[in-house]
Amino acid sequence: MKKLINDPEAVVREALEGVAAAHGDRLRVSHDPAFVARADAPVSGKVGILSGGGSGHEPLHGGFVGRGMLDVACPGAVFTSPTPDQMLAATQAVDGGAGVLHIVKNYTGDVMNFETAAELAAAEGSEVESVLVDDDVAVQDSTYTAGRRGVGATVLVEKLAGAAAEEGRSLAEVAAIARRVDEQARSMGMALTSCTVPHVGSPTFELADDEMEIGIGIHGEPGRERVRLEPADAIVDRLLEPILSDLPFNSGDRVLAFVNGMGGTPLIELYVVYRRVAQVLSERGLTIERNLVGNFITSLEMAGTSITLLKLDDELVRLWDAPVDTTALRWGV
Amino acid sequence: MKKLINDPEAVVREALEGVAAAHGDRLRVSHDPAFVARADAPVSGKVGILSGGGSGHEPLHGGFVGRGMLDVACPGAVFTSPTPDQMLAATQAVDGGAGVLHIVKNYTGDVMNFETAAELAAAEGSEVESVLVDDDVAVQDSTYTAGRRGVGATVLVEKLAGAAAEEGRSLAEVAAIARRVDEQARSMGMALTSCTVPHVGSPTFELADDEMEIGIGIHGEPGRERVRLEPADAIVDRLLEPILSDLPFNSGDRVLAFVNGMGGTPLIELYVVYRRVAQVLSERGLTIERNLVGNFITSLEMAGTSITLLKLDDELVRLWDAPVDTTALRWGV
Amino acid sequence: MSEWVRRSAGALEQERDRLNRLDADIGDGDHGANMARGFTAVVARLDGAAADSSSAALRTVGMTLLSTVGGAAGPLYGSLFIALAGATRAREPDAAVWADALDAAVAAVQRRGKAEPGDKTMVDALIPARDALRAAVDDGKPLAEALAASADAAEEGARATIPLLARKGRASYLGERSIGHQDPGATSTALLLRALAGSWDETTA
Amino acid sequence: MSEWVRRSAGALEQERDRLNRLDADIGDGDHGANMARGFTAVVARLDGAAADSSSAALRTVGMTLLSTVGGAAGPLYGSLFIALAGATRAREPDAAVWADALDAAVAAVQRRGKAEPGDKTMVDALIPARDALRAAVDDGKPLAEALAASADAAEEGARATIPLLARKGRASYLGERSIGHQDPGATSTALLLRALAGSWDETTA
Ligand SMILES: Nc1ncnc2c1ncn2[C@@H]1O[C@H](COP(=O)(O)OP(=O)(O)O)[C@@H](O)[C@H]1O
Ligand SMILES: Nc1ncnc2c1ncn2[C@@H]1O[C@H](COP(=O)(O)OP(=O)(O)O)[C@@H](O)[C@H]1O
Ligand SMILES: [Mg+2]
Ligand SMILES: [Mg+2]
Ligand SMILES: [Mg+2]
Ligand SMILES: [Mg+2]
Repeated sequence: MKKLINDPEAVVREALEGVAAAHGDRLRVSHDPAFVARADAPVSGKVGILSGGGSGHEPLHGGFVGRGMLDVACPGAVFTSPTPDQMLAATQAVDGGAGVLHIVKNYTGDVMNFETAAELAAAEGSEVESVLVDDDVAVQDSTYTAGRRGVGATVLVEKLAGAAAEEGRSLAEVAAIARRVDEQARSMGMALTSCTVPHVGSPTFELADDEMEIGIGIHGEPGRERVRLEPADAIVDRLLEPILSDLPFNSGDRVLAFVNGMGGTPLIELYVVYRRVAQVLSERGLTIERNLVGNFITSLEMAGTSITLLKLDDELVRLWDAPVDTTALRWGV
Repeated sequence: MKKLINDPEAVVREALEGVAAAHGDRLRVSHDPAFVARADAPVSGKVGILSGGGSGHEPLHGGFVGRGMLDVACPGAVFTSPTPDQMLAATQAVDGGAGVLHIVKNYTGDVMNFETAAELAAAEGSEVESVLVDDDVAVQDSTYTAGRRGVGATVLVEKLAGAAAEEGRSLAEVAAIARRVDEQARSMGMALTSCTVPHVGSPTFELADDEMEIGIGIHGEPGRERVRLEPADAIVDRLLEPILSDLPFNSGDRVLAFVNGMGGTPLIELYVVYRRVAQVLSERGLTIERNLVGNFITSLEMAGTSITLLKLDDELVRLWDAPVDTTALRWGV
Repeated sequence: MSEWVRRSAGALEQERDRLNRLDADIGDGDHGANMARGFTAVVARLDGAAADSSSAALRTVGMTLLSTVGGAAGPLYGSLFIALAGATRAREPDAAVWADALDAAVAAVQRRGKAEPGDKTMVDALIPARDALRAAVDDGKPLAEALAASADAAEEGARATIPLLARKGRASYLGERSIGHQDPGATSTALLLRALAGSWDETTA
Repeated sequence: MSEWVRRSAGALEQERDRLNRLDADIGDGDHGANMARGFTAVVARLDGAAADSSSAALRTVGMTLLSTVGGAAGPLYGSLFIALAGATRAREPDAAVWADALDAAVAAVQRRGKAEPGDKTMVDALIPARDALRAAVDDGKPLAEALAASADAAEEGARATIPLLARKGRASYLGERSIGHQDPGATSTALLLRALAGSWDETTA
């Protein structure tokens, strides 16, 4: 395992110390329990936005803490849901009296830990609403299973709910927007290589030199199928097809196209991917009104990409364009 | 070779098509010859800032085109200097009458191609000044060699010269600031893994599982020495020592600390690195007044990091804080 | 209790890599690390302050797991131990109490996780273990023997997850590809119950 | 000229990987790709429009290399061919003209790159090639034979770069570690001069 770390068990803590050292002017980092909050939290009268999940997906979530997006992020161990005590303390740290929205990616662990946290927070007097993100079309959606995973749409939910909260909307309104974003977004990802969890020390899965994994999650979970390596355009077509047909997206729709890198894929390749996304969507009669290209929700050093499409309306465009001031996403400020 | 590409020879062109599709609102992409310019270039009366070099270092340079930084970037083939015809056309595209600054990383190829371009541009009536960036302390500085490579400081020169140009300073003044930044900055990098140039198809060098390469450049050039893998803190100490002693940086100095990822290293590890940088500099009595942490000047998917320190003064702090509006670096706008 | 905890921690540390590997096959490869981290914390916590009673110790185990394990296993094992604590409050556990306690614990896990038998989760080790314990206690077997039977059943249940298709947790994303692998959570459950049987055996030997 | 260009392009395409590998050892591994890209463009350009004269063709080669090769080799080979074009202007090249032209070309390369003999660059192939050509022409050897001697000397010069420590170009960053590897640019120079000799041999055979 080749990583710039000191101790596999201390990676998250030491990274948080680095975040505190680098961004102490804008972020407040708590170590025990671990969370990263806006320096000016709680913002009185504003709905607090909390997100969290396993570490290893940086800049998600800590890189999205700041005005116009998250009030606080709870990092778990690498690829492991954070624990209820973190979410409880974080909820209380950002509750400005208007309640707190929990953004939860639909993984059994996250769901159960957040559920427990929400019960505890409610018992201690915080108003909490939870929104489940489950946009991954690689997974069959069924009530008999754990349901779809939350992947790329998480970034969009965080941005758009954050903007709504900043506008002074109520907890119920902000939650409704978050749910709308989740409902109107679909994603699918693929990996060229696996990644290595520091405290495991070896790659989560092995891929031959001429293979790729289609339909991966963001935790190095094996995907839907393993196939022969293909050119980028063919890969994009493979990812877009199930996304486009699931919602479905129709000719005339306005969309936000989000091409995400899994961590180990250079930006230059993500633009090769975006090129094809733009071609295909234009052929289908969709208008890309907004886009995002880069490494925003990653799986450590995994090489690969995910594509997320979100159906836009005027309100979502306005919320997307609203100022955001975080370390990883910043405009209008 | 596992990459999200279609054709190794077409990577740069297709990526530029992707950039044009994604950022056509803010960037103008020319394909033949290839350059990426601000949509509003030339800005009348403003010194034009041109930078360029081989591709594969994204977001450098195209990601830094925009108000407050570069007016235009010339991308070469992967890890290969661009050609004089590109620089000539780009110079003319951004010459608003106040002259154009060429920011050149000190590599034989870049230097010779830029020299040729500057001669051609001058012959066609553009006033051009060139600034050489050569901040890499891994390389012995001597007039008998090619001299030091330009690495991390390039990003800082681009930002600070860009800010000075935006303030309406003259070509000579902007060039003087760029040279001052280069003189006051030192860098050193290391790699955990090699990278694979698309049109080569196999890794530039091989590293055993327990080895790392110290003093690498940004082109997968082998470095100064190959040593056994060490914990992150020891690696940081190894990189900082030659940086601190070269200028030298002294107790009481105010610095900008830039922790850069080589492309394949997750952000979480870069913060582990930054943590140690902050510790060591504080022990040495240096004050980190500004910092930058992330993947900004990369070597494709190489895992590794580089550290750049820049001695600050009030003027450089002001220029650093000045608004910048590019796809990869954005604040104050 | 502290003997059980120490044995569990030892077994989990020893089987850490195997649990990680089982989880890598159908999940994200962290189950061994998660459980080892949790029980290391539990041992440290219990060593720090001796608990007044078995119930108090079990509660500390549950709360500690809840705040240190994370993932799916954290709240599930947290709930399990908190339920054990509830069922043993005010009475030091004998055979009948243990049987009732495991009943309550399994119910708590199912309440939190909504898994049914056959979903390829720890529930597939817990239910046979619970039933075997109840049967042995009903048969009047001594507690050590009853717990051993329970651990046997858990191991059997864990092995029986191999041919199952996962319908809960991270493994469910794999669909058909989850078949042919043993569930890591069922495996750690069997380890814990074997440690329990061993610690009782030791105590009473 | 077009025969030389075609042979050069063929040789570079064939030796592409070897040149890349040589460059990977002490540089960035792209020299073969750069040269192949450049000569592919040159062939396309010359095929498009037949040049009026050798000099015009050489100028097109130089300008095309300048705008397609990039890196260090682009301006250097660009200058080399542009200098050849200048020295052959208004006279179709015979032996004496070729000797003068190579003189001018080597000077142009040294002006642009500032490399001295022994710096482990293409100059270490060019200078022996230039000197051998001059000597053979002075001895009155036929052009085909003189060019063959020149190519021999270039190959010898390229091999002789192996023990040298690089002082120019990317390889200079390696210091001592550059010793023991053959310089890629000197190697491509030898390929080009061998192609030149071959094309002349063909023409006159
Ligand atoms: N809904 C559920 N009910 C019961 N057990 C579950 C459920 N979901 C997952 N598990 C158990 O949790 C185990 C995985 O735990 P772990 O790897 O620590 O968490 P995560 O899946 O979050 O990484 C699975 O092997 C399974 O036994
Ligand atoms: N200053 C110089 N003068 C002459 N030749 C040089 C000089 N610098 C580099 N070279 C030649 O260029 C070759 C490398 O070319 P290439 O790999 O295409 O460019 P780059 O080093 O920019 O990647 C070297 O092997 C060397 O022969
Ligand atoms: Mg996990
Ligand atoms: Mg090169
Ligand atoms: Mg797991
Ligand atoms: Mg090269």
